[in-house]
Amino acid sequence: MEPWEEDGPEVVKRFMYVNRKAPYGTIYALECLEVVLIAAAFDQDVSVVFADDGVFQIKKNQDTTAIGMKNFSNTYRALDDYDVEKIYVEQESLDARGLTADDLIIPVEVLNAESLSEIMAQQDVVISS
Amino acid sequence: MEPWEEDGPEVVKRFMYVNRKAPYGTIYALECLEVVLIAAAFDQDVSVVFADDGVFQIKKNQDTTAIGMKNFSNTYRALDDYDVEKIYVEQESLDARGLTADDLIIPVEVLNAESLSEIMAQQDVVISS
Amino acid sequence: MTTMLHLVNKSPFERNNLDSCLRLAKSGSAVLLLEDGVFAAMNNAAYADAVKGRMGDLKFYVLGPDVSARGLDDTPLIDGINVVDYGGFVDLVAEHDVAQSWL
Amino acid sequence: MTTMLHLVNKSPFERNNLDSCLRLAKSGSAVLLLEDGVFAAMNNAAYADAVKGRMGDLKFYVLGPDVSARGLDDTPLIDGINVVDYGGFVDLVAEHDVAQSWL
Amino acid sequence: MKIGILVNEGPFTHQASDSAYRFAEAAIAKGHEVARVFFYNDGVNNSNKLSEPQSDDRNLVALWAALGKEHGIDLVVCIAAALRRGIKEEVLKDGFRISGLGQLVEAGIENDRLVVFGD
Amino acid sequence: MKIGILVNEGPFTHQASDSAYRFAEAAIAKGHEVARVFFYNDGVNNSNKLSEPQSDDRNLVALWAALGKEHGIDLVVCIAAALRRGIKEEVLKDGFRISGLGQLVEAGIENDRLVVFGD
Repeated sequence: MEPWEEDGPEVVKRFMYVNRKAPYGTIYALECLEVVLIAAAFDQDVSVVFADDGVFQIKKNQDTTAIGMKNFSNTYRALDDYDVEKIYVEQESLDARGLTADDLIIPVEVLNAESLSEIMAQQDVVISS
Repeated sequence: MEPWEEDGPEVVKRFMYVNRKAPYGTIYALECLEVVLIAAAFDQDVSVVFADDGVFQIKKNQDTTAIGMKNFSNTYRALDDYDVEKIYVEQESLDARGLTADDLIIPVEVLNAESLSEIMAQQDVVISS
Repeated sequence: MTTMLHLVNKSPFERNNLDSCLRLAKSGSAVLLLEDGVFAAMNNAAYADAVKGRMGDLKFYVLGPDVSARGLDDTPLIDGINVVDYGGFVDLVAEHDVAQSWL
Repeated sequence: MTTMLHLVNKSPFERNNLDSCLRLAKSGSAVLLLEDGVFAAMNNAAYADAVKGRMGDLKFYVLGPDVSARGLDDTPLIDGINVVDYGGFVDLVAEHDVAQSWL
Repeated sequence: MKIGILVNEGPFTHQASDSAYRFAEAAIAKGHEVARVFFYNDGVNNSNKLSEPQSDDRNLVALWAALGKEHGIDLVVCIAAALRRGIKEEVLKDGFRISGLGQLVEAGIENDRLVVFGD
Repeated sequence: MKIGILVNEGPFTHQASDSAYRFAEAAIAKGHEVARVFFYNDGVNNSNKLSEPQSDDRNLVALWAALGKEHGIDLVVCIAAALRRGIKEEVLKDGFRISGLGQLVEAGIENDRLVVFGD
């Protein structure tokens, strides 16, 4: 029996939220962030991944004035206040886009694909959007 | 002044409908076909293009029984009855998918990218979905 | 270590979902191709080599109902890819600890 | 022969829209990158070479509001791509005989 | 110049409706005529008057309706696409009307340009 | 086994809702328990009772409601996603309920598996 199959408040599962889409072009980035902020209240083990175009979600200097949409990039800074501290970015995704960790609005752990795949394989629930 | 800027019933524009998406995975194939069937009644010059995954829209032997969706592939055969006779398929798209004109449910004109781009550049209205 | 089932529902010709899945799926995982993802199972298509390159360390499955819907019952699939129906999809989900959708 | 404006609104990293546009756009056409399509204008990104390869015979434009929204005002764009706003987008549509969206 | 617009996606999920709206505004500001916007595919959802975004977010249904009213734009929702998706008169925002696909073809015929926004 | 389902797209435009429905049916037929289906993003549109597909097409709203009723599935529509998109009690199909995102996290905690269907 796995630990999370026991009843009781001590059940802790590892939840991973995987972001592969750019912000603004679609709403998935924003609505996934809304899930993560709620999830943080559940005392589970939460991690957030940014890979592929998902890395643009936390690109610095977003200015949405001229497209008339809400700039929600600062909300990622709140993840730390919500005790969401496991934030992973795939190195290969940054490289392909000519970006580095310095371009990102929050401190993250940059991992290569192989290391990231190890962490993905340790999750209990993976939610992607 | 271009010919279609004159008033009167003799105004004929060249309309091209470009299909780049596979059927069933999304509704765009079906809803584009619905437009083409309506458009045929307007006495305009209508052409239909299948490129990229759009070529799967007219793949033979579609059987949707097990996915519970309506198989609309036979409706493409009606294009001829509606006098929609300019049906183009891009050679490169077939090749990449290991398909040939024999795999298609209707007779089409297979063109390479260069020839297709010439025809695209002669249209007045291009509608893609 | 948990065992993982990766779900890929997009065409490899149109999007990068399968590329990312193949880059990040650990050896020993399973991959189920469904919806427009089934095009990755076509043996004579340009994408086949990418799948064949991982046949040694990943197990590949394809959803039969989506294969049939797209008219591919007459088209050769890559050798060694197992065709399953929705019941088989359910079994795969049950047999692996986690299902990850590559959206 | 009409003059064409091609609109590409999808990321070249995620989808094949720009690939298809570049394959099928006739020499002398214009291409406007908008929404997630603006990523194709990044000079230091892996996709830049595909765009640079057509700079000689296509004119490229990128929608500034979408560049700014995605935080790319601090990121080098490919030399020779013109940045326009929505008014410039309208002008491009008016100046070319046909606008073709690569959806 | 007369410019027609086709919107193929609903509000919020894709940027298509936002882009189309900004484009329409700019076209009008430049002195062009936007006589008709046709809403197809999930684009029909742009006419749902029940839409209630957060107070600090843009309300695309209201924006389209207001732009249409101010500039006399014919905002047409495709009936076939709308029926499937549950957009009917009872939820239709004032200023939109439900009609057939022929209105899209007409927009292609009668306008100097037709610009398509989608996914 | 207890299996939760997340549906991120509306009916018709993407196959996600169809695939999720066929999967849910098959899971139940195999003796598994599908206690909750959570509808997020455009998935909230699966609960719009005004949806009226052509008579020879499947009606996903009705199919979900019937499956839910027959097997006691909790069909939960995300309130934040629904408000934006104009899905409210007045158009909500019987058998669905509107609630918060916490219900999705709960589904992840309480089920042995969570399967996501989207675009």
